[in-house]
Amino acid sequence: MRFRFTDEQLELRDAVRDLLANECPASVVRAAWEGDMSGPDKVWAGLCDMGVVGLMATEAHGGLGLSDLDLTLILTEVGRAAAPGPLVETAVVAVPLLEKIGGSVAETWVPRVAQGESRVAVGLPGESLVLDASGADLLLLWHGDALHAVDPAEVSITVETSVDRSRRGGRVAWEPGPQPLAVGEEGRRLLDAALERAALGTAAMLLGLGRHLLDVTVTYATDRHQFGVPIGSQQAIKHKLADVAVALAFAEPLVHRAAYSLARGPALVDESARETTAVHVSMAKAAAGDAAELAARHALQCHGAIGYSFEHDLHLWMKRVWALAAAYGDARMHRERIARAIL
Amino acid sequence: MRFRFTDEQLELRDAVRDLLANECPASVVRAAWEGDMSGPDKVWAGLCDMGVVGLMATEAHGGLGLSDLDLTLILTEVGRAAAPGPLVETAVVAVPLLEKIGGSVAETWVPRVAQGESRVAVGLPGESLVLDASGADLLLLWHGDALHAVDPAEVSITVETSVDRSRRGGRVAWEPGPQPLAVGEEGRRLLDAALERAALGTAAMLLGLGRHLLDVTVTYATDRHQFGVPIGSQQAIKHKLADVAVALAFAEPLVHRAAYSLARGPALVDESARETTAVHVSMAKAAAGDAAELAARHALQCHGAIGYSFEHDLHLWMKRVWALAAAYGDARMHRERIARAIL
Amino acid sequence: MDLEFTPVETEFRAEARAWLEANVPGEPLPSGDTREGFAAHLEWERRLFDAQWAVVSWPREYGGREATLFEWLIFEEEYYRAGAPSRVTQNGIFLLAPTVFEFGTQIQKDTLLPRMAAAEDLWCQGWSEPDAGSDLAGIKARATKVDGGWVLDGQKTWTTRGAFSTHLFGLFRSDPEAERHRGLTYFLVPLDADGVTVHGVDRLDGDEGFAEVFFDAAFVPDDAVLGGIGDGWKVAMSTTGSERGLTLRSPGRFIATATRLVDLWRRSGETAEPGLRDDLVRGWIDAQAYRLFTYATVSDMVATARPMGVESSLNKIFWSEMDVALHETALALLGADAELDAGSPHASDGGAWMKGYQFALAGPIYAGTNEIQRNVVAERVLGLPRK
Amino acid sequence: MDLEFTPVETEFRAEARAWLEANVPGEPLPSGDTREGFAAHLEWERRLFDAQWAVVSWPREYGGREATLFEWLIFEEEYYRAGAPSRVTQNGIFLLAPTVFEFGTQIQKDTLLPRMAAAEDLWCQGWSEPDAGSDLAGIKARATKVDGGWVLDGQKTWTTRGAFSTHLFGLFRSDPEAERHRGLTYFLVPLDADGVTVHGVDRLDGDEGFAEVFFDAAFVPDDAVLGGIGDGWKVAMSTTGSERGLTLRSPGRFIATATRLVDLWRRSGETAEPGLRDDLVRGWIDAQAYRLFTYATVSDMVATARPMGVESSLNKIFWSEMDVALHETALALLGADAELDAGSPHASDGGAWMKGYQFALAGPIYAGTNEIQRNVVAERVLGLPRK
Repeated sequence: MRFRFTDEQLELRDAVRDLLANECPASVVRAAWEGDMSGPDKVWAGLCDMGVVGLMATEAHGGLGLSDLDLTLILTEVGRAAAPGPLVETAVVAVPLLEKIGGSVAETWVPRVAQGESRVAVGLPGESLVLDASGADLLLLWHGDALHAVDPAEVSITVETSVDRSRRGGRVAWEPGPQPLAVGEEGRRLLDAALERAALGTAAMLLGLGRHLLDVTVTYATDRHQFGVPIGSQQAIKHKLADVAVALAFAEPLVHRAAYSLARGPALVDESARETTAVHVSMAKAAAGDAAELAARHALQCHGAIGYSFEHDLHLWMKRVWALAAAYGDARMHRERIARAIL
Repeated sequence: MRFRFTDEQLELRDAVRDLLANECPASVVRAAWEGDMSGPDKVWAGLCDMGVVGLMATEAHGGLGLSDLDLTLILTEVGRAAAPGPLVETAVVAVPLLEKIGGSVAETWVPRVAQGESRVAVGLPGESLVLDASGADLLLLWHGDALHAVDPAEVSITVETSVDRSRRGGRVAWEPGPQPLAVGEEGRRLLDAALERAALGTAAMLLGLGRHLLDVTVTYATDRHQFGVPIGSQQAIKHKLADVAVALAFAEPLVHRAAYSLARGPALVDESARETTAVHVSMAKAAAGDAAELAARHALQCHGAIGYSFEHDLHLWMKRVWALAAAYGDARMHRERIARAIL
Repeated sequence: MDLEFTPVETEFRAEARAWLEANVPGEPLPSGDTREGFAAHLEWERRLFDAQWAVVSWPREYGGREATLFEWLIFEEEYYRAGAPSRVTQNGIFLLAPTVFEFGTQIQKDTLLPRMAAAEDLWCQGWSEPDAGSDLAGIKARATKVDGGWVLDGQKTWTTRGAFSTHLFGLFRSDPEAERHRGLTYFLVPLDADGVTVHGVDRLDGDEGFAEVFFDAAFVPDDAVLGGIGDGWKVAMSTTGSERGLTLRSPGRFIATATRLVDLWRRSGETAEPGLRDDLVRGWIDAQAYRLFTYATVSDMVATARPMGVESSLNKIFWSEMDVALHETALALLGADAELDAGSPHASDGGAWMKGYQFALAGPIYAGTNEIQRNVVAERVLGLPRK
Repeated sequence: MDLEFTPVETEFRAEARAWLEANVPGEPLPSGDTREGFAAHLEWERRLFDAQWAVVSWPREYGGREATLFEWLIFEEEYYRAGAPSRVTQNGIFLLAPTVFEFGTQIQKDTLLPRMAAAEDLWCQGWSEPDAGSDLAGIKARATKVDGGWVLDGQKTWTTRGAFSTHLFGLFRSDPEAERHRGLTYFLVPLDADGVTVHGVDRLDGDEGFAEVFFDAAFVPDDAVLGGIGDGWKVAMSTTGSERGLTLRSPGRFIATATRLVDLWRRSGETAEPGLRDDLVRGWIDAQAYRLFTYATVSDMVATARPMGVESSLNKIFWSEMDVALHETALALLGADAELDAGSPHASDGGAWMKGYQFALAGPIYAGTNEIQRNVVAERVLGLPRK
């Protein structure tokens, strides 16, 4: 029993954090809102160079051959920086999906995606939009249980506007072709795995978003004076931020545990033998989503009017939280899924 | 439109408050825990003398011929004093029930109950115990839709122990006799009215319990010093008690509005035309129960260890809250009833 | 107690409903906190005024109907029920006007109120400064007495709709020696005066709803003072009381939101998680409770001829947190689609819930943060010791 | 990361489970916080000790098994899973013993620990005083140096199971000139010493679980001091850390509660309101999260050979509020029957949920109120400024 990351995993995380600290300040996120993707593209290239996008690809396809477990700390860093881009959909969902399908599809696309030469977009049922559908070289789309690789030339996209303008995407209209990549039971299994991975990857991002919101609010509450004292010396502020710290602290191990479960299977046998990987993922997404939403709510309240202005960066993180907490199943949907499993 | 009690109603309330301040200090409640009912009996006699027990009886039967609306402020005072005894079951449920049945049953029992010469116990479906079943001269019991007047000699009582030891009662085993007071549609209507009245009367009591808990906690937090200051000068304490004040303030008009609805019909036509008396009662019970439970929770937390001791009176009020918040439908049950009405 | 509306009240409601049904635009106007939306809202305001619905509770001479408090509540219920446009004049008619009625000279009343009612003058509030938010007594903007008037210097911020307004009411420090609440004076300032610069600031939701207003030796005449010189705090607090209390957030608003939420449930409820049902009913009950609390307060004010009291702080906490909760429930019902903003082809109700959520989040912050309000409730309602 | 238990750990779990299944009383013992219940619990403690399960993590020479931290967690999981009796020795073995291991002399260790493990000495905690609750530094009980020892005067209160214990560990002011945290010394006091009077106090739930302890010129010898003279605060804080953190509320306890709650749902769930389903899952997730948080903490402590850190305050807030929430959900499931107390013929699970609820309500109060803990998290974990 050792519920702790290895030093190598922590070092990779630190390297990603350094990259993002340099390449992805808030101004890059803000520029993406205005459609300037030069910053995010540079970040993406950096992540490709470090092997992050292809982290779960096999070494034969230019990847690192690592797992969800290795990726989870990195996703939290990406969330902390609010870096724009479909990293969950690409590195966590598409790459292992393509690897699982194998054959020429994997050989063609995985190396290019891992190196950042091609972009892939993924449409999962139930989501409000297909992220970065417009710039993709390949679309992975589901039609019932059937997974299709779709040529962007064959779809029409209705652009949707997310409250987080750095999330670009839309609804995709398309006709399923004659040769799906997977159907029936196999297609269903791939879809389930894709949904679990998308939820878990998003949960890991939410942790990082919540951490950032807590950190900047602590700084603001220390600096901002009212009534002759720092507002952060008042219990009302202290206790709100303590609640955020507690929520994040107890969401984190659920995310790490779910990552392990996806990578290696459930393990950790005990009293609660009702546990499955699906339950682990749902616990992680529910807890991380709630914790990040609490962080956003209290961050805004503690900032007051300045946090309510567009010029301040706070809303960039808050809106990402709102979008991601709702994506791939919100907290209630995941708790209901757990209820069906354990009750 | 005038959502305000009359001066007469307020004066009657004040008179009851004075009676209880004199006759029902905490020591009387505590004595009732030990089985000494001399204090509560004296309070009951006083309430009878003031016409409270027979308030809803017709004047012909020695009552005041008044309504739920007139009684609601009084019940809140009884709650504030945590006076033991089945006032809701007697004055709010049994008296109007017997009046509605009329005839010789009403003529026989209502005057004696109103004057305190006889005691009546009421068993409503779904409740955990028939309050004061053992000392009753008459039991009003339901069997399906049928209402029966039952002789205490013909029942066997299994005494139950409430967490609030001043609530004495048990389960009653009995055989329905051949002559129910009401059956079928009429019985059903009487039962519904009895349940609404029991819930609303209990909601009014909960308001008073909550007020008392808030008041004593404000006093304690003002007097108790830690770290060289009154604990009530700390925001953590202030904000908890402010939350209680808000919850009680907004539960109160719901209780008064439901009392009006029971006494005179729904009225107050507006956008929310889905409203019925049942919805009004459920709003009142849900809000008053939640507010009183919040008051109890924060009262204990603000008192700390001293409030956790048996010698301190706080628990007498808290346990009454726990019992009454669960009686005649807890907050969730009532909200679910509203959901069925409005969704 | 009498919960029947009188025949006069019922007639008033019917008249309001009929006019609103005939006149409220079929399509929602663009946001009143954007430039093009503001113009459309101004047009609407003038239509309201022409039909004598702009300021129903005011005297007829200033454009009102001398409506009772209950009639005003009824009008507001009908207004929100009809989905009528938000009032871009509200800072003037709901926050400044009560203060003018209480503290203004006859000349100020006659000059200011009709133009305000007709939306000819558009007022914004100048309370906050960069270092004076929750701690309003930290105001630094100065007023210096000169011959025939005053010279204003300093900065106001978070001024709602300041960029679209013509006038500002605000507090300035007229006695530089005095500290905290003392030595402040309440001024009425035309924004086109020399030395006044207005700089629009975008809000969280992207609308230019805020402004910073800079004063650089701006001259105003003596009659720009409302109330006594140095009495600014007392005068302002009367306005703040009404901001927190009855007038800013009328119950009709939340009854309408709760009703829309029930409609949303009916459209999406089958797929909703069962726990949301309980949340929805909580919010619905809260809206009813808020209405009834207001009715009880108004009944008491009418019966005892008293003004709004400390219940305004209880009120502010309650409505602002209810408003957030109602929108949270709506967004949870929308699930993944919640993120779709106004302008999204598939946004439910045109993205109104996400927009409304962002607006609701301001509630616990402005008009005195809820942390301050809880202090006020604890100290002034409950009597707990001050720090 | 490796979430498989090792063969040694699995074997340890199996051994514990087998012994507990064979030995845990079929009927629950009467409450250990009543006189007759305490005696029955003592018997159980001695059975645990005889089978070497009383203090699994201690050295063998003191009656332990030298279990690793993970084995200790496993033992606790099995202990609660088996529904074994609550530990009336816990204040000694979980709060005092870690301090003795850290600060005690060899003689103190050899004298105190075996008797504590065997439940021959029964220890209670003497922290609180009437005027020193949350503000522990307000301690007034005095220790005056005399020849060969100390004379103790003053009063301790809210001493859990004090009426049934044989010894008390507590803080006394040994330097009357020093203020607040300084000049305190940690003493070990036999309750049968001359001048010591113990007065039992009933708790909220009616059990005599509390005591007041009065010291009237009670003499203790020099070796009754644990740690250095005047170092009492530092020594006590090490104990307080473990009270808040790992040892007092082991995850197995809440996993067991959550499991019982799921069972209760299955028995009553069809009639339960739909919203309760979500509450139940929240509580269940929290229990899992608490276990995993503890596993992560222990993994880190093992890997870096560090002691428990500030996470103990995060821990205390989390478990105490989770415990209340789990019981609230259970009581809501019971509906009107929730009020039926232990001893009621129709009480569900023998009234255990109502009893447990009352016990849970103490959690946010003792071992440093959660208000204090939130200050600690804000200041020491987050670095927010002190008042």
